[in-house]
Amino acid sequence: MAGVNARAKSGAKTFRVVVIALASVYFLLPLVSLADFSVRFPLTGKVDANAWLALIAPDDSGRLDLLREGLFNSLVMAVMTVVLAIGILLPTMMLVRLRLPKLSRIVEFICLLPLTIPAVVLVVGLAPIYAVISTKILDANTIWLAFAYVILVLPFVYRSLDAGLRSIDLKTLSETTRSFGGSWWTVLWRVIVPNVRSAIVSACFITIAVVLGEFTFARMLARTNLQTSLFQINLSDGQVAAAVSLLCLGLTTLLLVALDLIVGLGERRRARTLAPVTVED
Amino acid sequence: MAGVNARAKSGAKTFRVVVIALASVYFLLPLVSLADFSVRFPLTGKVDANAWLALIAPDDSGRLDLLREGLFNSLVMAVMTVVLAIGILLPTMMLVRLRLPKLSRIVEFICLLPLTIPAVVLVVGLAPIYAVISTKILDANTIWLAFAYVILVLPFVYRSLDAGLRSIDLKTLSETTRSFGGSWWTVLWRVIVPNVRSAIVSACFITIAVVLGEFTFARMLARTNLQTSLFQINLSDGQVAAAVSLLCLGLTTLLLVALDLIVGLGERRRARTLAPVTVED
Amino acid sequence: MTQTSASAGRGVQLRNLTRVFGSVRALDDFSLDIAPGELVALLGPSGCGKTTALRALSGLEDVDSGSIVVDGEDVTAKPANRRDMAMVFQSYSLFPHMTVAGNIDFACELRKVAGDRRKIVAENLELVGLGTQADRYPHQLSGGQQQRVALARALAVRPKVLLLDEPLSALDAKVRVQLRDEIRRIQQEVGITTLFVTHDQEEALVVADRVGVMSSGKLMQIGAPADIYSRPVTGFVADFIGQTNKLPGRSAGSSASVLGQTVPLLPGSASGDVTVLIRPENITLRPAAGVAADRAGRVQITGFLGSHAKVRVEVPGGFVVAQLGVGESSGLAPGDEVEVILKDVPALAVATS
Amino acid sequence: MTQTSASAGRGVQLRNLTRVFGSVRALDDFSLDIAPGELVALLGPSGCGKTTALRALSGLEDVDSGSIVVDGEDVTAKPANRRDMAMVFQSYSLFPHMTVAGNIDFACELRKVAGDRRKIVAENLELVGLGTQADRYPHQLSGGQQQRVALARALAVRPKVLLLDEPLSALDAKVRVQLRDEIRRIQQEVGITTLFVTHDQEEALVVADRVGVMSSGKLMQIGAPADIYSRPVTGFVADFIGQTNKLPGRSAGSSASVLGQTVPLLPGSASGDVTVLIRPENITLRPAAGVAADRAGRVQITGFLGSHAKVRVEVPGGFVVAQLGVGESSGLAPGDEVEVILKDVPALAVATS
Repeated sequence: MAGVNARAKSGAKTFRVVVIALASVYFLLPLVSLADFSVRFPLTGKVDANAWLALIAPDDSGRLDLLREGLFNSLVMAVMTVVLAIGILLPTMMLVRLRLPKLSRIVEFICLLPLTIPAVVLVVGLAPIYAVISTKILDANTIWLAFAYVILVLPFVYRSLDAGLRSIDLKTLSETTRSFGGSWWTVLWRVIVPNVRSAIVSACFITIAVVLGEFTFARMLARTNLQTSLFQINLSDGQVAAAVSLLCLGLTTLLLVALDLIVGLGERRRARTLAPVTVED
Repeated sequence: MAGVNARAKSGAKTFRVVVIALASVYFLLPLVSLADFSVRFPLTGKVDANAWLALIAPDDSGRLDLLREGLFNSLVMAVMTVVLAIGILLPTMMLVRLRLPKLSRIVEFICLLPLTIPAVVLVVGLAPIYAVISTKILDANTIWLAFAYVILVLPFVYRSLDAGLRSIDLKTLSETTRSFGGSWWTVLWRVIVPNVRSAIVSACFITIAVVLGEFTFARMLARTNLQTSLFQINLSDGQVAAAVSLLCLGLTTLLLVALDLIVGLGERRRARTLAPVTVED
Repeated sequence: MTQTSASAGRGVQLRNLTRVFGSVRALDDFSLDIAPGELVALLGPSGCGKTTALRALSGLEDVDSGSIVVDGEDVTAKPANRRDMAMVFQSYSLFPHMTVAGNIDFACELRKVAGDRRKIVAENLELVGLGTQADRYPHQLSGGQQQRVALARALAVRPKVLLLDEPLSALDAKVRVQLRDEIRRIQQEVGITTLFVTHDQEEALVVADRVGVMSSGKLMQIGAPADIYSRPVTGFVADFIGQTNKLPGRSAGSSASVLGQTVPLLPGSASGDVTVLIRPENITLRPAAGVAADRAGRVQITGFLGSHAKVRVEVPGGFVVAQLGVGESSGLAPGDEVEVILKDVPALAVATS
Repeated sequence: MTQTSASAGRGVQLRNLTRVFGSVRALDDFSLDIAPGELVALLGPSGCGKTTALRALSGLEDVDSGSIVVDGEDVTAKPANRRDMAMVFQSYSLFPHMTVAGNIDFACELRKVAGDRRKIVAENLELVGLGTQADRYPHQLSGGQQQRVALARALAVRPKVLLLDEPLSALDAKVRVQLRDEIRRIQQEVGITTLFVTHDQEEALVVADRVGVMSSGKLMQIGAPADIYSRPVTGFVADFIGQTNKLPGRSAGSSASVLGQTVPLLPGSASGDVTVLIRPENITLRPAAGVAADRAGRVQITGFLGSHAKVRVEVPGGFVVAQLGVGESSGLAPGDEVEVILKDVPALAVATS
């Protein structure tokens, strides 16, 4: 009778192969083409690594300065965006869930809206505001772009925190803390934050990934961040651009794998927590 | 003692106002600026509606043809993208949930990956493939861009279907159907699809919204869709561009509100289904 | 156990509480007194307002009108974190990121409990029989153990009132029975004033000094378990607590004729054509053929329940369920003819609807 | 009911089934015969393999070895949709987008049931007492009603075997009791071979012709409810079915001395120093001061349960729980001295661990 089971297992294996094949076609093929393009000399088809070498050993120190400025700006903005986005969203989501559940659909809608607005439209809308910010309120420093990036990452941060808050019994935990005499501050810092830590970490990662990869806003508002500086350096050389793109993609993927592992760990721990109650006591 | 309750209510009201204010600052201000820019003559500050009138009554019939072509292409691609994305994803997700739950994290990861890859990077990767498609496999017709759009909408379709499948007891429903003699085909078409209809509708809406709003791919691969044709028409006139952007944003928002209403209805119906069992029988 | 005894014995008065959610009156002029050290169980179907009453007392829910007095002090306007109570919830409410000992210690820290906290933690874990589990995390415990820890945590802060919100509902039947006995034992040992909310009538009867039955935000009846069970004042209470047979009868003042027999009636019974509510254990069956038609029945189903058996008997115009000892029921099989005999125990008669 | 009777009475043989998940043997050489028309309940703690056994019979779960024979035909290799069985699940498995009638009709369509489907739908809804609800949607019904519809749907396709996978677990206590009686009535009326899986011992005892107790993928004991309850063959079975007191004693062949009294032992009991398992209803209490020390006790807690009461009594070296009638228990209060009397009912003695 072993065959009964073996048959099901071989079906599962076939399906697994199909899924992996599908993933390959959709994601690996473009990457392979990109890699190929970055090392193949366009006209002759000769293969060399010049584009990659140019990245490691740039021949012009002025270029490096620009890159350094872009990287610094991007990192500062990443930190600002993380602090602003999570600082605004976590308390808001907590209060909405606990006190104003009717508003939760509105908050979700607002937070997810930026996903569906083309970046170009957002930039056009933000341009006049940044004109005012640059001249009247703050200055033309690139880092104020972080305010725009908060809008850009809102959907991702929302979804991450949403998943985290869903995985705990927010209401019972906060009511328990309250009933033992804890203030709202205690609820937030000593009970909720430690229990959605993996969601917060994953929100941070995705925010950092988005901010480090952002190009459209900075370019259209004429600011210098990592991507625009790379772009400027390599405007003249498509192959170097391809190499840089691959590098960025690689870094982003690394970040995401790290995120996935962290969230996976958190979920596994939680799964044990929610394991069914057995009879033995 | 009415005050006890009234105090809590006024707190809730204050918070509601804060949320709405926050939403306004983040979303309405850019829009208002955009609207202002579209009607105010840049140098003199005089207000006129010329940019908007240009949209309604274009003075050049060649322009209209281009717009018509772009709109047609975008609509065809929207339909293709919907069919491809849902046709691939729904059966895959069903089978993963029922038979290969271990793969579900991988599938989720693959489906969400496009969210975090900047569109520019995707395009650079896809460009060589489209070069091959245009010359060797199919032709240079714009509509083959739909294959790329499937990647673009994958995360949204995934999330929509994921929410839909989560809201039903997929395992029990399919096992029930199987135990009464139904084939897998019956399970899919007669049991699952009717019960995740609102999720499918919402996946369609978001796909359509994304495809109709897509600009970067089409522009960088030099194809004509709705957005690129609009762009080309109005390249010369920033005010008209602002007006078009507002129009697109308005249409997208309408679509999203419709989506929200449909999903909301579905959830409300489901909420009744899952209402707690009471003692009266 | 000296440290916990210190907190015992505060009286609670809920006075004319009203709470309206939309069109639902969750509490409708609800009043309840709990004596110092007493355990009162509130019982009722879902939506009857029992949980709202408990949450109003805890401060987690506001009331529209009425007052709440604990230990002589009006706490109606105090927020939840300053009411000095402790609650055990239906869902496991332990902090997942803290150990068992950490949970109790954290609660003591919040409530600023004086004394050696390590000793308090150890004593209270001992009290619920989990002395050896101090360093485990909640997810390493079974559901029953988690609720024990929640109980220990609630007792450790020496609250004026202990609030139990369906603490056993999420547990397996066997564990539920064990833990409810434990709760009763600990509550009597510590002597703490306790409000226990449940929808399980057996739980309420076993655990409480007094049981209050609620419906639509009102208290229908409150009294000692045996009183509530054997002398219900309304059909709703009789029906909700325990099983009843509803038999048509004719009331003549203090007694009624039912199935050709005379049954004494409880005070407050209706008169005229009535429905008489008779408990299964107040019916006996005697195997007999050819008895008077109005007391003859035919066995439909017998159900063995371990220590006793229930037998469903077809009688003219319906059926009755009788509860018998195992010995009495062993000879009966479906189809047997029996004589249905009503014991001489007072029953409630309600107007036939 | 002619249409449903047609499907009654197919025998089932499960032979040496084994199913391994990772390191867990969910079924370990498991064999079970179900006679035509019989209702067998499989009972056990979670993870004992009872649900795996049912799913193996339904075809929704594969087995690693062993064979499944239904009505003389080996169906081991048949997929679930061709096994001609019908199942009622724990979670409400009605198709949410179809009415009650639509659900039943759809099942009949899939199973290609011959005859007037409108009539079949109506008859089966009538059978479960929901004749008037045909046009409602599942979400408009209570949990109990949904499970009734699921039952009607399962019966409508006239399966060879009816499979019930904890059909009552998600329901409220009151509804659970009602519906289990209903299931028993309908199963006897239709006469269909049925396998019922549950973790609730009372449910199994009431509903089944025979009860099988499982542990770790093995069948520990199978027999009529009264047999299983009063003549368990292992301590596990005695403990899992009903409550037991575990009292130290000394066995002398066919009887043992416990609490200074002699208790007859069941066959298969251990000898020497043993633990004797005695049911609460086989212990009585008599208020008395100054009795022999080895049978004297002190009341700790009394718990009123409506039709009976449970009393926990401290005895030398532990405590016993006695189940008394309401009359017998009413005079007892915590602290009273009593004489603990063991009834002359055979008990199981197991080796003291």
